[in-house]
Amino acid sequence: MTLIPVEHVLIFSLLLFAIGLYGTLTRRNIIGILISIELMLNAANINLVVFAKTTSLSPETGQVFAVFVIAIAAVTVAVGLAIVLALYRSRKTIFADEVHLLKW
Amino acid sequence: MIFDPVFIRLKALFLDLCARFFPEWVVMLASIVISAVVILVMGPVIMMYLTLLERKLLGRIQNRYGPNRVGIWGLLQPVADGIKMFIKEDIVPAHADKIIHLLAPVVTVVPSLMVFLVVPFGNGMTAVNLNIGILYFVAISSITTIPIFMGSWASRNKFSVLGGMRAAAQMISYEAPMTLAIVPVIMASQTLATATIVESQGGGFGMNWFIFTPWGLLGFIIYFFCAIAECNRPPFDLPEAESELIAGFHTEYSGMKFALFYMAEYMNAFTLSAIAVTLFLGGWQGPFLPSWIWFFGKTFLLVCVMIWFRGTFLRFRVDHLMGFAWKFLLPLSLINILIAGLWFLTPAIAAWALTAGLVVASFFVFVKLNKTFVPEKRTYVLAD
Amino acid sequence: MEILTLAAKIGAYALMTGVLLFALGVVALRNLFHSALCLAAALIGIAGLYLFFRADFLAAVQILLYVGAVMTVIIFAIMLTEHLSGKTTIQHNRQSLPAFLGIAALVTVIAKVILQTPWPVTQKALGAHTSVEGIGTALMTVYVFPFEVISVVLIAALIGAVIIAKRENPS
Amino acid sequence: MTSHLLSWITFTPLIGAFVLLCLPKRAHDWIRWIALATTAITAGLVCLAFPLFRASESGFQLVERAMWIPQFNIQYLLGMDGISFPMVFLTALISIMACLGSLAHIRVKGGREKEYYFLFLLLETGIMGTFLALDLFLFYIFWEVVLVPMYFLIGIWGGPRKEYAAIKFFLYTLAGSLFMLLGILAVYFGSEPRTFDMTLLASMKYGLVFQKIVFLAFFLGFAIKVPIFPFHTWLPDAHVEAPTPISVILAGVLLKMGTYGFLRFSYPLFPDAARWFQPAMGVLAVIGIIYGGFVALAQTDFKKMVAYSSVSHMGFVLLGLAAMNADGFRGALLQMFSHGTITGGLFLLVGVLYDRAHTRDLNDFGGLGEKMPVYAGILIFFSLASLGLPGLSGFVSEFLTLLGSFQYSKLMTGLAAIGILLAATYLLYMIQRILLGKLNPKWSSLPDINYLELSTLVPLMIFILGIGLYPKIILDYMIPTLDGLLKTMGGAV
Amino acid sequence: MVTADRIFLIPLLPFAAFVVNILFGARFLKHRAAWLSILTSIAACVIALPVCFEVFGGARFANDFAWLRINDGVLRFGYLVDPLSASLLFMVVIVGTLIQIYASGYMQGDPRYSRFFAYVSLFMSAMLTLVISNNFILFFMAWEIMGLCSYLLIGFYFQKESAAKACFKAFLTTRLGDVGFLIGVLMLFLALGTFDFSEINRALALGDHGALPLSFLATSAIFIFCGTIGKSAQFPLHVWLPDAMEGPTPVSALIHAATMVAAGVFLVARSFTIFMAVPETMPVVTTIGCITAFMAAFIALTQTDIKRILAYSTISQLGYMVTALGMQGLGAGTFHLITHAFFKALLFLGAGSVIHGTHVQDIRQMGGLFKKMPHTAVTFIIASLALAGVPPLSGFWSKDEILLTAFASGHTLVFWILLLTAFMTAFYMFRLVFITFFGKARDPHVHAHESPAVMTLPLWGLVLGAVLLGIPGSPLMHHWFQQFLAHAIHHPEYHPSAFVMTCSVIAAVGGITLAGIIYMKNTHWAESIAKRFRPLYRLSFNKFYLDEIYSKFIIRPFTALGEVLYRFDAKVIDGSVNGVGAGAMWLGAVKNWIDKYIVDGLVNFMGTLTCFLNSIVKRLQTGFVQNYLLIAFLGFLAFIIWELKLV
Repeated sequence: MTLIPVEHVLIFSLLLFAIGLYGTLTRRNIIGILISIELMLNAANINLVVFAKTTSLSPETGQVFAVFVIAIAAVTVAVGLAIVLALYRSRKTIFADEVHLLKW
Repeated sequence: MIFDPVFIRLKALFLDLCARFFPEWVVMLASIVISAVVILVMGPVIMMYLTLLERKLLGRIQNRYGPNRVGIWGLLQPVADGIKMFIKEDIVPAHADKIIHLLAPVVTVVPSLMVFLVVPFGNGMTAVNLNIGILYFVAISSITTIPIFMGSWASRNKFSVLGGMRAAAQMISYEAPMTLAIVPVIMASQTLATATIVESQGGGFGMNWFIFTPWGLLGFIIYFFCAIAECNRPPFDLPEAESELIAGFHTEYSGMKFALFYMAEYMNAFTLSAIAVTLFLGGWQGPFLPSWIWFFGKTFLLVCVMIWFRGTFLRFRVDHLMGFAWKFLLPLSLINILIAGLWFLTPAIAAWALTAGLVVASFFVFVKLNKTFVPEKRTYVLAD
Repeated sequence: MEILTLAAKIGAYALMTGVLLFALGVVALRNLFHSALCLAAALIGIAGLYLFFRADFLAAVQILLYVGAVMTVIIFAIMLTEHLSGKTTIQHNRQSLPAFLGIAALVTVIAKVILQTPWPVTQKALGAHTSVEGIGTALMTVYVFPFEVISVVLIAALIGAVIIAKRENPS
Repeated sequence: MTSHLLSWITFTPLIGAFVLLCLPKRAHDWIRWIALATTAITAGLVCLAFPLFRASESGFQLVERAMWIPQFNIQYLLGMDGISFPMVFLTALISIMACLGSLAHIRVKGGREKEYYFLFLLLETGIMGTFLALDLFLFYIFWEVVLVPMYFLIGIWGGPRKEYAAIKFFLYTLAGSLFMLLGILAVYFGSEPRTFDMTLLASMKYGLVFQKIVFLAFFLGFAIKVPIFPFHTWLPDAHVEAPTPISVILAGVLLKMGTYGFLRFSYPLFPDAARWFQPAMGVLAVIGIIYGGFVALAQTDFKKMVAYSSVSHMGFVLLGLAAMNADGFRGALLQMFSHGTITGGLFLLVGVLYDRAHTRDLNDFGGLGEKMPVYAGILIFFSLASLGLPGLSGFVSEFLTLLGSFQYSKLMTGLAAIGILLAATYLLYMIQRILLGKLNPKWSSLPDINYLELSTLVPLMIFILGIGLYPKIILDYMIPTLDGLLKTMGGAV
Repeated sequence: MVTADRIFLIPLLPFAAFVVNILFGARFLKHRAAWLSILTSIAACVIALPVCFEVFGGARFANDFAWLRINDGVLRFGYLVDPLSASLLFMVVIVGTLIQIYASGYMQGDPRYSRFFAYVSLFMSAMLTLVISNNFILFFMAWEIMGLCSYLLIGFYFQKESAAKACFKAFLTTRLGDVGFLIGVLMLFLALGTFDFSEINRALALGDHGALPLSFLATSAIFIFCGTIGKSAQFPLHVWLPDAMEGPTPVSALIHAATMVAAGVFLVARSFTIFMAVPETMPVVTTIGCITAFMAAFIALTQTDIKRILAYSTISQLGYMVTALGMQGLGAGTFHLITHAFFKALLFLGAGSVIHGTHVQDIRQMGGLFKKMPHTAVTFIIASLALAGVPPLSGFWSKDEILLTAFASGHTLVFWILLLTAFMTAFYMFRLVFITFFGKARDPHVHAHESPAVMTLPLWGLVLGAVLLGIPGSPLMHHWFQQFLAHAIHHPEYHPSAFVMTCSVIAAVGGITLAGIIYMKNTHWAESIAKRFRPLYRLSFNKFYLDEIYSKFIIRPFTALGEVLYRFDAKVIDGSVNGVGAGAMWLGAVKNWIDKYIVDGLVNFMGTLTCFLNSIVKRLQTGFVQNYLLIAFLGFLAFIIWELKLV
């Protein structure tokens, strides 16, 4: 951390987040969306670690929350993929814009 | 013991030599490079002679000699095999995803080699004494699934995909009990660093191994089963079951790419055994002999056990395989953590009686419970 | 030592660049399998960054959970849902442009904020390895409640995923 | 565990019920054994209370107090004293027996066991809570919780007119408890500071008119549950239509909730009104005793006869309560306990016979004493206990009741004594019609009582005999509390 | 605390036999059940007889333990062996043991053999408890359990419809008296504040009647006497005893002749001090006893069932005793009670032996049995002589005491009635003897044989008692027995009178002679006498029509009342409940209409309005997740731009 300015890391994580968000908003494949969400979560994790290292908080705090985030990510993926599989089995598609029964 | 630190002395000697001529950073770099080179050399060599060992042992088990033509006792057989692999044609299927097909075997070897970093080969002979050593091992070995996927997917072959998926399912399943089986050891030694774990098993002629405790024994059994499954060796070799899937995920590989897969597999077998030794069998601890002899001795003993299993056991059925992991090993490993906790909370003699009883009881309870979950017997009617 | 420091610095920036490139690959590649592999690579890169930040434990967890478990499951799902030949259909939907514009605006705004903020740099823990004991203690004392909640959530998700993904009985 | 013993007692059945919910429908054996184990564990917890309960003290013990809804000063307040302890014990005992009875009976009826045992355990929680709650609001909630499972248990697993009986039971008791709710609210708004806490309310003084009105409201709620004479018509229907184990619970425990309510709430809260209503209660009691006896005499349906005998016997409880002296209270509380065991046993016996013969028509039987000697012996035992044979618990309680009521009114006691005679008449008449005489050849292949059914009856017999021979063992638990109650009512002990 | 004491064992031993027999008898003991009962009985004898003799020598035993807290006092259970209970104890253990030995032979081969002995043991236990109990509650408990045993044993052959009816009747009738008894005891408690005999005696001896008026005590005494009326089969409630003969004969001997029915008399003797305290109750007792004695004897004249004759004889003799007690003749009554127990038990056992030998009960089918059953016949005749009051047998002395009491205390009318009864007693007993044992065999189907030794030996044992037991109360021993009792409870005594003795002897011998003339010599006279006095004959033969009267005026109204009340319950009370329900349903229907057309109309309008609005707003709903996400994101973007004041 002494090596790199905090701003650079933050910009990096911002870009990572932006890329992930773009993927989330534009990928048609639901698995693709899930993957992109993982990117966003990772960007947030990086920030958590970095902030914990540079502010007056104890350095464990950031990592603990990062661990929580990782656990939640695992949950998201597990449930999300289960839904995808169920969807694929019943509708033979995993494109988000082809699953639009819930509209007017 | 004069032979014990022989390798360390050698390295120190060399580094001292460097320090006289080069700046500090070069010495550090050299230190790293030496370790790396040793590992890079040792890995393939070990792999080569493991294959020979396996073929010889299997031969003995099956009442034949095994390779004995090339070199004395067939000692040069692995070299011959290597040469054959190098000069073989590299076939890539037409529809394959070429880049990934190429990348897969390469990526496979990397984690297998990386694991060597934290293996304590002897007293002070750990390449990098990471303070998260054992976690590092678990993490790195969990990467192994990705290259298998890559290889299977890129081959565009039904057998490959099936094998890959089986491999992934199996490795994820067995990783859970394996990790949990390690936990009591960490509780006992209160560290994640591999070298420290080994040190904590010293004392009493260096025979204070964790396997000599009830939870250690149970943990070792669980770990060892999982280890065999992790490196896809019989009786857990579903992903590459010849009779069902030809060769599983590496069906479409040949030549040097195939050799890499092969190498990764054998190195995994070795490192998993080495970690088992580190965790449960006291690592390099032992009386009289140099530490590294103890270490390699124990490790090869475990490898031999693996080979012995291969020669003896039948292959699992898929559902049994998963059931074994989730219904037997996983709960047992969870209970083992509890038992280990009891061990540390109760005074010594009571702890022995209590935990030993609990281990035996829980083992048989789960054996019994799993019996009831076995699907009803099928009756096969022979065709007229 | 400066050389080593410099090397590390360069390595860090290279890692960041690599991660960003792989991330772009994740969203841009048409082949989902490739993007998944890109993601794995990006994640490993991030684990490397964690190592750089002296967060060893987190790095190990990142690899163990993300690469070892999450990615495997994702790839598993990809292999189950894609046909073997792979689809050549359009992989991005029609709102790419508004999304891109919005995100550009977001990046601009936040980058501005980042650059304008005077970030405090405390010297206390810099460079020190975060001890595994410290994390364990934090998990078991201060954060024990969220820790337990996470456990429950994991169990619930596990069961839920199994039930959702299970094929309905024909009966 | 012991610091929250009463909560555990109350909610263990509920935990068991939810465990049952998680089981698959077809795991019949598991469902049965878990239900049985739950009742057994509950009983074990009740037994745990024995060493903790100091019998020589009169106040509430093992009290658990927590603020529940602070806005209205509603508390989660549980406590046990010499009045509720026997009732809790009786509940635990009867629940086990009823559960054992269900093992045989509901299997015969077939199906839906999961729901059955779930409701059964829910019912037990409700009853336990009713007996242990000291906060009026909490009491009311438990009181209502009892109704719902009972409604379904009668309405689903009952006899041919089960819907009618279930609805009648439900609406009737609900109507009564609505009056009670009004009474509770009146007490709440009449207290200063406003509270539902029984222990605080008992120490407050109310005007006589207010007392009378509220006493009447409580009286309606409790009287319907007991049931007291003009409000009793739900009882024969509900008993006859309910499945055997539920009849056992209904007669064995549920009826006691009403009289328990008098002892726990009506008397300590409104002692002056209670004295004012004393003659009326006495008269209703005597009418109930004689009327129930006469109507039981006219029955041809075994179960209905037992049901009306309950009306008669609960009249004795009310008579003891109306006496408002030490012997009367002791007799009443002991009669509550002994009637629970005796009538519970009688209903189980009805069930045993009905499961075999599929009829309950008394005139249809005859001479079964020859075919079913063990059954005959047990039936005679319970009948004798019911008619107050000395040496069995019914005698002690009726004797004490009469002793108490005699000090209050000789005429009422004399009339009540006719009730004893009537009890002997209808019970012996029943025995004569079922067991004695020539064997109806239709029943020549009836098997005798089996071990499962025996296991439901023998413990009850042990209690009946034990209390009858040496009543001091249980009375020692009751007396300090009852004396304390009498003292708060201003009477001499 | 209870101190362990051998006297507690006296009732507990038979009780143990009961428990073992009832639980294990049928399956494990079988015919050995009798031995258990007999052995415990003998053991009770072994304990009780020394105790009795110690009491005869002047000792007194008492012990108790707390049983129940009543009011602010404690009810203590225990025993009290004073002269009165000792004499009864003496009689009960001996007669009970002998009868059980007899029964082990008589009941041989019965499928419910062990059950029988279980009941008998329970009865013995209860009777012994009753005799030595020290308070009214324990007394009452034992009293009731005896009633239960009586019920069970009368209904022992419950397959017979008549037995089933008889046991029902017996239990209910006695219970009617018991309820009175219980009320009496409660009243006594209210008056004196105790149930304990000794305390009651002490209080009354001091002239302390409690807070309540003396009339209250008198009422209580009358209510207690109700118990006697029920149990001892006195006049209005005597109807159950003849029917009770449906039970096995040893039971009739033990329960319905020697012990249980005598318990009623014992009750009066026990509460004698109460009656003495309120002498105005005495005439009631005397009257009831007198009526009973005469009426039963009169009925017995014409009965033909051997056991029924004996049953009426028992009632008659119980009436005798009650009369004696009513005339303050405690010694006379109790004395007769004990002697009567022996010879009446003997008579019943003899009758049982006859029934066992001939398998018939109607005396008209018997005849000439003397030769075939010599032991039975001789013992039976000795007992009949004792009952008839022929000197020097025990019956003479005790009956003479009663007559003397009546004569000396000035109850002249009572004296003559009793004398007439004595005459009738002699007559009907010897009518029975002559018809049964003498003359020719009347029924060719009856093949009589003597009973086994296990049955005849107890007969001889009882003969000993019937002959000798008169001595202690006779002038020969200076009325030792009466004086012995008077130690405990004071009562008047009279000097023996030659006139009374002569009258008594004349009545007895006259009755026997008349019976001999009618039934031995001129058998056709019986017919013609019956014709001549037809109304009287029919009155006697039909037992004064009491059963019919009870049935018509008591039982039928009772059951009818039950029916009526049940119909009232179903129609009126339940009807009103259902009526309320129906009313509520009608109100519901009205409200339903309002709901449907007024309230619902409003609701429907609201629905239509909502639909219309919906058609406009629904366009936002694209069903496309990422679209929503994008919009959310843009919203968020706008928000932070606004929040950071960038615009």
